[in-house]
Amino acid sequence: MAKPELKLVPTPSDADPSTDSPAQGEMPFALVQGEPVTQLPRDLYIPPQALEVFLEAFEGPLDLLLYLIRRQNLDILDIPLADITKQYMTYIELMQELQLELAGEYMLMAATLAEIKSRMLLPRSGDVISEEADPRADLVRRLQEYERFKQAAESIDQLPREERDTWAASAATDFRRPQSSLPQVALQEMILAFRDVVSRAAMFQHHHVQRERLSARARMTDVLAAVDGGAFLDFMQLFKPEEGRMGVTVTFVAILELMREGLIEIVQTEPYGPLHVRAAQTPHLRLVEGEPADNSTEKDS
Amino acid sequence: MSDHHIRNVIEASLLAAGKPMSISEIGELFDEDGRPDKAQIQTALDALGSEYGDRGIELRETASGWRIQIRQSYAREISRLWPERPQKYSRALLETLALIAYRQPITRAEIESVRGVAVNPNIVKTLMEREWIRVVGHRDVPGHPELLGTTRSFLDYFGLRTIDELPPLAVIKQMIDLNPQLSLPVAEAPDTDAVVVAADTGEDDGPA
Amino acid sequence: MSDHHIRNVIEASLLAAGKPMSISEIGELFDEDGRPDKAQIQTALDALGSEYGDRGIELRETASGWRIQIRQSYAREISRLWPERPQKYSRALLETLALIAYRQPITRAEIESVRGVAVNPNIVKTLMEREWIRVVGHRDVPGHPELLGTTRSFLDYFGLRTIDELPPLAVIKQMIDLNPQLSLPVAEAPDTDAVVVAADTGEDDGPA
Repeated sequence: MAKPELKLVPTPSDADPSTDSPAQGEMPFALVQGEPVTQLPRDLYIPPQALEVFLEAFEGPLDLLLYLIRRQNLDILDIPLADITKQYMTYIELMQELQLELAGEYMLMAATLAEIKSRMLLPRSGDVISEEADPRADLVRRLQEYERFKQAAESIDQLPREERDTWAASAATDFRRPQSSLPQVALQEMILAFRDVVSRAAMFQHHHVQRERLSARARMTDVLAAVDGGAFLDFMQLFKPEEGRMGVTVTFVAILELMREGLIEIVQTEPYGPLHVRAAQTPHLRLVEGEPADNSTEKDS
Repeated sequence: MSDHHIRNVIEASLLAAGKPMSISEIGELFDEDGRPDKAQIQTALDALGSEYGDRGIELRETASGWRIQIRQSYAREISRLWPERPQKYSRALLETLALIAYRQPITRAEIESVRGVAVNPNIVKTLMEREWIRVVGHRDVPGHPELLGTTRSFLDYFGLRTIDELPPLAVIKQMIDLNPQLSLPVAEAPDTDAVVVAADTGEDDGPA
Repeated sequence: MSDHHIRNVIEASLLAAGKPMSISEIGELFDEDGRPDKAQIQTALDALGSEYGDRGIELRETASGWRIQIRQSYAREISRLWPERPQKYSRALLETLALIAYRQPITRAEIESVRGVAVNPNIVKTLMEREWIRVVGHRDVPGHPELLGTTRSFLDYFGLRTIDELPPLAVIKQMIDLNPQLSLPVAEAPDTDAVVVAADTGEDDGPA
């Protein structure tokens, strides 16, 4: 229970003791910390700074109503509607005075109470009454239903639970868990993935379709790897005569392409002297042509 | 396979796993040519549970299987292992959880109609993140609202084997039939009238 | 404080803590007005260790304190708790790898522009850790993005001598053609190798 301490809010002396004194004042209406309390609070005055806390402790209008009923130890089936409505309205007014943001649910409940009250004040003919339920019936049903789950929530909170009442027991394992093996990939899988990505891309990029030779691309990677260290490399070292004419051509095309993309630099210190290649050091080189999108003029239409 | 070996494998596996294990999961740990059957494992579990009788640990069956856990009577000492206090859950969260647990499957709107207040989305989020509740379907009404239900983790966390082990819901007090009095003008005695509630007594009093 | 209680608190705390505990850490768990001294705790630890003599667990002292661990002789059974699951790489990873293989050297931005989605850094990391790809340089554009290429390990793994042994694009185009759903734009240019890459070089093709 979240609110027992609030029953102990002292009645301030400036409150008028004659107001809001419920008719059930004679009977013991609550147990507070084990002590029977036989006197109702004189009114509903709560220090403003406490009210906000007080109201936040309620889970809604049903909860507030239940509190008002339980505080007087009343049977839920036998609500003194006039009193309860009055008290409820007093809380609503307090909330409004304090300009607390009043949840719509509270106002709805106030309206419901007012409606029930007015219906009960209206005289009705006997045959209508026999068909119509007591106007409080639906409210009582809702209150009872809510109270069941309020109690259920408390029961759940009492259940022994992990991390509060019990903990999982575990022991260390010294031996290594079996190393989960790295995923295996079949070449076919990768090719299928490429097929998919290519065809997918083709669907929204109709142009840019052009011929491409794989080997020059791969050779570009090889050349870049060879000059990876940043030092100059003899141009001739990039070529492998044993690859034959085609291989040499491919390497040459790759070098040209890398130069075009500004990825490598070729330096010749004197005319007809040896050529040296290194990875591009100067970012400003061929800045524009290196852009992927600049090749449109060279594309097939 | 000796009973002794079966017991030791069970104890070691439950402690190594640190979470509940079903009997068949336990069985699969044994070498194939010496695998005890379920009855043998159950016997060994019972024996192990008795051995723990006077210890700080206990063997417990929850929704996901058997686990070894700290006995509640040692919670005071063991909780000192962690300086921070265990999380306390708000009443709003517990009430929402209770409605989902006892009334599942249930929509947010149905929770609202019982609690009288809107369901706080953060509460549902927290319960989902804790894996205590999940969406179990959609109600076949306009908008197809989500139906919420509890999970196995929820049962494990609260040490329950099934949802039926939740504490029973309070029984709604039988309404006294006071129809004769209602024929009197109600306004004359508004404070003393008993209330007649129709058609609510056949309701379920426990979790489904 | 009975020896029995001391033993139970020690056992429960070592099993709940999930880490080794020193004797003084254990001592602090007890209520102040019943706290055993270090000698008592040591005695209880020794007794507990003996009790575990023929069990699947054992008590061990490590650098940071005492812990209960699974006995090595049960490693075979207990290892089965963590079955070796054949893992699979995601579609996104395979596509990224394929693009790097076929279009190298290639930047992340270029991969993105083909795949239409951002490159997941974990994918690149996984491929690097697997030593299938590496940074082969930087493109000379603002930001100097890394250029990715495949490695020798990649070739070895897939049984290729050179990258040229990857199926030529024409073959892949045929594969696309054979799949009616995927053939739309490619079918219009059946005599070209249909590869779509924003950063295409425009070089002449030749026999692969």
